[in-house]
Amino acid sequence: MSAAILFWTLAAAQVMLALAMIATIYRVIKGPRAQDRIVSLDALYLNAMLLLVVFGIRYGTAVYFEVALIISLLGFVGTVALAKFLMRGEVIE
Amino acid sequence: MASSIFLIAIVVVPFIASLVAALLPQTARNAEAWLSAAVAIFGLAVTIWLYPQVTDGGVLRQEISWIPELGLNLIFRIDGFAWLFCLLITGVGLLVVLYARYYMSPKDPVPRFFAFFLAFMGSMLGVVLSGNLVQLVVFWELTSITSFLLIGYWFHLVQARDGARMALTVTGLGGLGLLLGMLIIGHIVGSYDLDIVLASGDLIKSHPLYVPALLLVLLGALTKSAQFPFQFWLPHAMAAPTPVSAYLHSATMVKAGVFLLVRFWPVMASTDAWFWIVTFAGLTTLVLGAYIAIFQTDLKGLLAYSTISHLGLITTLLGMSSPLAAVAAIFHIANHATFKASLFMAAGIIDHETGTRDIRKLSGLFRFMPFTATLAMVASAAMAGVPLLNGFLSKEMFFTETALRDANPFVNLALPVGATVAGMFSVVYSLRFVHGVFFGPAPAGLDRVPHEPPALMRRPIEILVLLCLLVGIIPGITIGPFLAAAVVSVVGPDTPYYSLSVWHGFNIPLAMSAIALAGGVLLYLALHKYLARGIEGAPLIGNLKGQRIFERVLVTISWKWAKALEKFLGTRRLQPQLALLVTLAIIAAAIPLVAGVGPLALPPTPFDPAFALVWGVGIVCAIAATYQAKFHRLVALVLLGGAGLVTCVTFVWFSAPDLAVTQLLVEIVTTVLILLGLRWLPKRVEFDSDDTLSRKARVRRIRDLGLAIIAGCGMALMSYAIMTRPAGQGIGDFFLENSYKLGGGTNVVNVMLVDFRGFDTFGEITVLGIVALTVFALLRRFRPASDSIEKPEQQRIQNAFDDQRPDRNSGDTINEYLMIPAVIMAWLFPVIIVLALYIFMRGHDQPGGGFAAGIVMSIGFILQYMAGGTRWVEERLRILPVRWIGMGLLVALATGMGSWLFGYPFMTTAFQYAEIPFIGRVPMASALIFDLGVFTLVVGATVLILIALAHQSVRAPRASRRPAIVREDASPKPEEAR
Amino acid sequence: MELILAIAVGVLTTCGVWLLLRPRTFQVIVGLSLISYAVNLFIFSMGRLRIDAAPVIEGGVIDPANYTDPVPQALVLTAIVISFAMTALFLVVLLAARGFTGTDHVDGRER
Amino acid sequence: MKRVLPYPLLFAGLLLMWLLLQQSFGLGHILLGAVIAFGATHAMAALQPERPTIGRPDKIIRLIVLVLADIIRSNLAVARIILAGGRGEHKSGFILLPLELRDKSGLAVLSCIVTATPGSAWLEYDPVGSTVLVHVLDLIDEQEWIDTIKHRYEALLLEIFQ
Amino acid sequence: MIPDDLPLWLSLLVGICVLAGAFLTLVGSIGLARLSSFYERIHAPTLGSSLGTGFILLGSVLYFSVTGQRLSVHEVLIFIFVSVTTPVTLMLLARAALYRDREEGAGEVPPSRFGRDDG
Amino acid sequence: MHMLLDHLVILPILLPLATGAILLFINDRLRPVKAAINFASTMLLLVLAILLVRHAAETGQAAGGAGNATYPLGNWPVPFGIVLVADRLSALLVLLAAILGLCALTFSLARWHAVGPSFHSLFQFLLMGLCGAFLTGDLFNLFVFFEVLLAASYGLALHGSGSARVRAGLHYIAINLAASSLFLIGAALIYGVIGTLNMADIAARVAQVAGADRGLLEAGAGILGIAFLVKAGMWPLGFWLPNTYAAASAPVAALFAIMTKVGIYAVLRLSLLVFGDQAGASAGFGQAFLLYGGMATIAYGAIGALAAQSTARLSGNLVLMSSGTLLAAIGFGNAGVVSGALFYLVSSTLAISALFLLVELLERIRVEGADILAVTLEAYGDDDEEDEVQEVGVVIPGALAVLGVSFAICALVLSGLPPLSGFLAKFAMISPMLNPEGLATVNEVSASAWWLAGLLIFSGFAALIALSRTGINTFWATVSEGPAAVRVIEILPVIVLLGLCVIMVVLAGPIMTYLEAAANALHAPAGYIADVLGAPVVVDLGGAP
Ligand code: NA
Ligand code: NA
Repeated sequence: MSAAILFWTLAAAQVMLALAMIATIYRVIKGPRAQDRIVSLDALYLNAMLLLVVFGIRYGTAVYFEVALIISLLGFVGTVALAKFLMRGEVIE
Repeated sequence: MASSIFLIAIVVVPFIASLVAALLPQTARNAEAWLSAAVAIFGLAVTIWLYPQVTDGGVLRQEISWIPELGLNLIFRIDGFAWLFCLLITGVGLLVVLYARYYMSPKDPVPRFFAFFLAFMGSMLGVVLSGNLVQLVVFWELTSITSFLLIGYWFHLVQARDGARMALTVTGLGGLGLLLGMLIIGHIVGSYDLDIVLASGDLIKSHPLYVPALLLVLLGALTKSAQFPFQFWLPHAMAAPTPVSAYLHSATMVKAGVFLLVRFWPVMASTDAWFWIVTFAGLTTLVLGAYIAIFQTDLKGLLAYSTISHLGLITTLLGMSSPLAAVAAIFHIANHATFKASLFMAAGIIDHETGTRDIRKLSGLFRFMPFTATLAMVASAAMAGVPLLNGFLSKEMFFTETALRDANPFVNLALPVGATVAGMFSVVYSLRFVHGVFFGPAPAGLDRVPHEPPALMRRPIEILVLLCLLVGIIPGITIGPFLAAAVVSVVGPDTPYYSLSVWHGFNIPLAMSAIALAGGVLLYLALHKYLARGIEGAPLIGNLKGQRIFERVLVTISWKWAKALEKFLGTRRLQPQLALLVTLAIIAAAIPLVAGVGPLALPPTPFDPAFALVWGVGIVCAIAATYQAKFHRLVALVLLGGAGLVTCVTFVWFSAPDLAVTQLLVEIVTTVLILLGLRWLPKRVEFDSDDTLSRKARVRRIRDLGLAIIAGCGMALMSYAIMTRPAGQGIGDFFLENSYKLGGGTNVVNVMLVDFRGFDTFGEITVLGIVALTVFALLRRFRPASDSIEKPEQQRIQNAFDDQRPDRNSGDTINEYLMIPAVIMAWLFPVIIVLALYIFMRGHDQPGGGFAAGIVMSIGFILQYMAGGTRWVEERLRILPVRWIGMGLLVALATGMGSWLFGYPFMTTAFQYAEIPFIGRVPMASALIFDLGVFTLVVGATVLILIALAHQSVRAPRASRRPAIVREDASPKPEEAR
Repeated sequence: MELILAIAVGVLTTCGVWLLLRPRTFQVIVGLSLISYAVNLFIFSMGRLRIDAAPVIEGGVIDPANYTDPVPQALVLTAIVISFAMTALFLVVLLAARGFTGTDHVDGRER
Repeated sequence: MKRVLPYPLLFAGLLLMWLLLQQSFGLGHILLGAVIAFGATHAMAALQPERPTIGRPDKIIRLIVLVLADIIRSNLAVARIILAGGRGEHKSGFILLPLELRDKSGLAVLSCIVTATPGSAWLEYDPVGSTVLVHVLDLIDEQEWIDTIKHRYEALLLEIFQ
Repeated sequence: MIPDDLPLWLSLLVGICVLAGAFLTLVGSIGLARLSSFYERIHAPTLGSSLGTGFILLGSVLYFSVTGQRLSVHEVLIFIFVSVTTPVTLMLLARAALYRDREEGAGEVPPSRFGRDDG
Repeated sequence: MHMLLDHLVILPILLPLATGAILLFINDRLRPVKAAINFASTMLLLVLAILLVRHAAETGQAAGGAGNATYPLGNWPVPFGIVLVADRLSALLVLLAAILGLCALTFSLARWHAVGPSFHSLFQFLLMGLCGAFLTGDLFNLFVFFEVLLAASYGLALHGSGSARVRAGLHYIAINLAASSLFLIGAALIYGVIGTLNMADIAARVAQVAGADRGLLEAGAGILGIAFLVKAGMWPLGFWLPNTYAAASAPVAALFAIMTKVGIYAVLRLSLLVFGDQAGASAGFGQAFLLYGGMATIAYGAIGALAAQSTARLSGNLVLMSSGTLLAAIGFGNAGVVSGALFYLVSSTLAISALFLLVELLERIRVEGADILAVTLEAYGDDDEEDEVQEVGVVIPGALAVLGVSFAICALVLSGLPPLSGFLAKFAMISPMLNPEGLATVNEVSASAWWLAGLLIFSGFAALIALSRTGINTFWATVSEGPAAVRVIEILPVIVLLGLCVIMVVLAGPIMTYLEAAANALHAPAGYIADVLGAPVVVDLGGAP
């Protein structure tokens, strides 16, 4: 019973996070400028990371933790590169 | 036994001598001649010595095993007919060598001449002595090739090149037809052994494949013997040195065609098909050749057409299929060889002495070279069929056969009339040759005063003419026995009686001869004025030039059509190629799938709305990325990242943590990578909207979209079909069961990667290393396009801004921009290193491993490059990525080879639990060392790729030499069409 | 869920193939990336879908039925690495080609 | 000491990170973690030889608590604005903030705090004038923001990074 | 799988934490979608990156600490990493936006200390 | 030494790998050292390959059967681990790769190896990929080795850079990337249906596949086949080939002559193994497609050869012709034809390889000094920061004659004219086509046999026309203005390759015996399956070392 409550609560949380991803992707598509899209991509990474954390709780396993950890530490690298490209026209000078 | 070894030696010795001749010095004219003469004498001697063995249908054979599986053994065999040919080849060959010694100029590269000549002689002997059909084809084609080389001997002359190529093309084609014909005969008979084939005449003639086989064999024979409609190449072969013409185009090579007809006469003749085709070709050639010969102005051209005509005579005889006709044919083969070779040599002498072969320029040479003139006149008489010369005898036999032939009325009329008319023509051209060259006033306008050639040069002609006379007068003694031997070996022991005597009384053939002679003289007188005008080409058919047609056809088919077809059937553009690839893949999958994909089941895994929503995002990303990829690259890249992220989530969802980690990391590196590249791509502005698209482009788009949708549906269908089917008993369970027990790790996927299927990983990291090296190599020579050399627009504006302000230095903007973020990024460096090592260490038991760790580590490096710039990082950190790559490979290799020391195969893992103080029981698998190699290589390769790209911005920009847009096709310069 | 993944594979393939057939090198490289996602998911799907069955075993007696098939995962890992390498290579080659020809058309010249 | 262990605090942090990752404080992990952290610290030293001076490490805890509290507060505030429809009531704007903090690492920490806290974002730091441009989502009282940043965070950071 | 004998308080607590975190993140993302200017939008994702992440990770810590019979605090690393890295992107992007707005002369953006480069 | 022989099967893979890795540590300035190591290693590879062929021939003879040497990697039992299998066919192809490698390498030492970095490593990696592809018995491992050799080939195709090379390389890479995706899809589908990756295991399980799954299995095989056929250059998938080969540097193109053969090998191996007689309802899958596709390729190659405007493109089209011939012969589905096809494979590969080397030397006859100019311009452009290329080797006298003879031999072999190996090869294919059950047996000739035989002969004629045109234009119509600078180490490889064609004629008997055994083994896959699935491991799984 208790397990079921948690399972479905987490499922609901996942739906919310997935909806959050949809909201983010809306901004990616809409823009209007590249920086809007890149901010949104960063947020998309964040949302996906949280989705995975919740997924781990929902199935009671820590196997997927490192995926979340890596997103949290390295997910920004891509967006930093994009941002720098926007500002300077090249990533590494 | 001994004699059969000599049989092989006759064929082999000329080839060996040919090699020797090729290696002699340029000036060794005499040595070359002696060598060649020795070879010919050797062949002649052996031939004569073998004579007793081939009389009365005797056959001598010697078999050498070659490829017995395919029924292809080397069989050398000689019978009476082959013997006669051997005699001609070696005998005439000897005389031609003697003649050539004097004919060839000291400036000519004689080694090449004699080498080719000897090789040709060997090939020709090979043809006549082959006892295996395939072997016969081998030597047959060798004669084509060597004669090609001989005709093209003076290759600086355009006629020589064209003549050689045409000869090769025509006879080569015939040879290929012959090959197929021989293969069919082999199929019919069940063997390629000539003796077996010769014993299977009824089988062959009654087989449904008889006609195709016949046609193909005839294709070979008629092209070689320059029979209608393939007669056109022979006159152009006259570009060859005259000794070559005397040998190849009178005595030997063109005779190979009729040799073949005679050879297969016993097993293929006397059918309607044979009669009609062979006789028609022969008779047409006979008349046509003789007619054209009359109007030739070139001596060698006249002789060449005369040769064609005489070969037509022989062919006609063979076509008639009667034994006596075959006898006549064989007889005429020998006679023609003697008088035609001598005539060619005489023509060569005239050419040599006067510098021209043009009948219009020549006249009255009798007074300058009476001996040669006499000899030529006798030989011409033989050619014209004057009594008491050998030509008369065989022509009489021919007339007899045509006159006695009793088939249908048309044939009964056409044959004798055609024969007589051709005989008349031959008298005309013989008269023209003799009268035009040797009589009349002294020639005017020659460069030199002609005189008799050296005696030794004339000697071969004397011998040949003597033979003409001897055979003509006393045939029974001179040629009789040899002819009999040859005839028996062809016609068989039941050869009907034939008489070689000169006088047979008054009969129809004699009348025909008389008509031909008298008519010929009258016709010559009638034509004299016309001929004196020296008009080139025969009336009525003069414009019908076989050569021109041939060349035009050849160029059209082999060049124009080929180019058009290649353009039609192929493409050099990438998009159609990829479209074809996709189309074919679709077809390859669709055919079996349509035949039966089985029923599709309902999905077994319960629906989860969150996952559906996530893929909603993924699909939007994919489609939008597709839409934006043309004009908004950055946006496409962002969206691609979104799709990759969703893929990563999918991997997590369905129990693949390792995949998720790897996918994610690769995604990040790829984004940075493509961004690094984006700087060098041209700015793209949206200019063509859909309504300005051409119709063609729109059709192409629709087609591509259709392909893409079909491919997508197919993939979806196949994937769904598999996923909804229960999995069978696969190999997966083994890995799950044994990963810990035998592999020493709990992360099954990692154990597979470093142990069970570690060899895959080995290959995979090699690929990564190779690509890194390639990228590095390519970028060392990288030249940006001219419009990308400048710094990016943003930097230019920002630098200009900095430069304008007195209180600012160039580069301040970037420093300010990055100051704070760079600090954070630098502090993350050690953190990322720790994370990389963590991921590496846990890989065997938990998601992670060498590859992921390596990528994490390189991301750590790249982040510093982005924060501080190339120079800043490289002042501080010294990375030698190529060494890392090498080290990674060697570590992995050494680990794998370690197991050899214990007698196990490559990459056999050893693992054990080691008690380490303070740490406790630790699994120590050698696979971990392998993984270390993976880690090292991945760091090296990834960093090398990224840094090599990044360095382009630092290097002094060098423009490409090329103009910005290459419009014309850069294909190599077109060369002339032939 | 199988249906969703199948559709995803289909869409990724469609987009990838469409881009693969476009004339601009950047389109092709994006197309190849999308195709590689599709192919990786496709290979992955060959092991059938299992939730909460990661092939990370816990020791003791192992019942393979509790875990997803590890083989496709190992294959996908190799495929990911190789496709990463090839993307890098293709990118550099297209840059070099663009440097030589001045255009980013795949044929090295505008039509 | 500095040569052997250039960044002691970083070393400690990395060791802690290692242990957290391993989820074990066993001796073996500590030893291994120490080795790894030591190596990583030296990598950092190679990259950035000049190191910040940390005067009062104890204040770090105080800073963290403070920031966490502010984050919770501002989260609610920003969530309210968004849920209200993002229209009308709020007025966003820029603030130019003079700073005394000069230490780059200190500035980095400050920028992280300002940006990570919903409602405020660090936009542009000018090293010459030592000012920072901050964007604020709900700019009712400019001075209040300046006070928050300058007195709550900067003061603490000035103590930490002496 | 979630064990069946999970205490109710735990499942409620974890559920609430996670839901709260997910809700905040969703609100942040909605803000990203709805806020009108770029400078406003960069505030939105920080909801998720700060408290949203915090709540969800707290749920994770609670859950794994109780069911796993030992303290599970490595989630704190995620929180730290997110808190440190998210600002980097935002700062860089905001600066780029600022630069571009000044280039285009968008009115509401404050000028650079050095004055706007009108050229 | 004994230990090495135990591991003979894997050594052709490991040796180039080790060499390639070690060469990475040597600076490019020490090129002679690199060259020496590379040469020694390739020589050693040749020795290993000869040992392998001998081993295959001897074991095959001794057991009277398959002659498959297996090598279970990691000591894992088949079909779980990856297993290497050396049978007569794979040993032969390894030998061919080693020969080509040695010749191309020797040629490259005169000039080309110095034109870009990492040449020697890439070269060795290509050899590794080739040997691996020929030796592996695992479908996915085959993919990996395909990628290894493709990656190395990309590197080598681009070696020296230059506009034409890079443009052709772009197409080459794009198409092969797409093909690699197909490979993965096909292999994955087969795994999805059958649940195993070992090729012998797949073959053993094919018959048991349920009828409802057969469509998927065959779709997988079809897609896989397309991936191979792209590599083999089948029409209409091979348009990239002439461009790429023409653009590549001479030694690289010479080595590439065997690259298409890898595709052929894969088709040959898998179609005959998986869809052999044991395959039940799927037996013979795809044969007709190969036959007609091969015939179309022959025709297209012949047309392309006639239309070619440069010797390099002519050579590329001859590669297509050769591929088409082999595909059609495989599709004909007769062991005798296949054994002839194997003879043809060896002969045409040697000759094409020699021709690619000759192409560059011929260019030098056309315009004196053009070679140096072309290389310099192509590779360096206006770049002055690179080292000057040192040209190595003694210039031979009488180059023109030697080149002429070499070209003539190439032309004879490639157009299938007597008396060289090309003729024997065509004969060895056509004779069994007309007599599928043996020469002495009475049988009908199928229509496809007529078409194919005719096409083979016709294509030879087309090649003759094209090659004689080129030869006449090169050697007869153009008078060189001086002695062509051809070095011994450049012409020697050509002579060796063509000499092998001559030797093939002399030793045709024993060679055909070997090939016939190889072809028969291919057409009776039960022996292979039994050998591989029963491959012994060193000890039982109970005690890992
Ligand atoms: Na037969
Ligand atoms: Na903020």
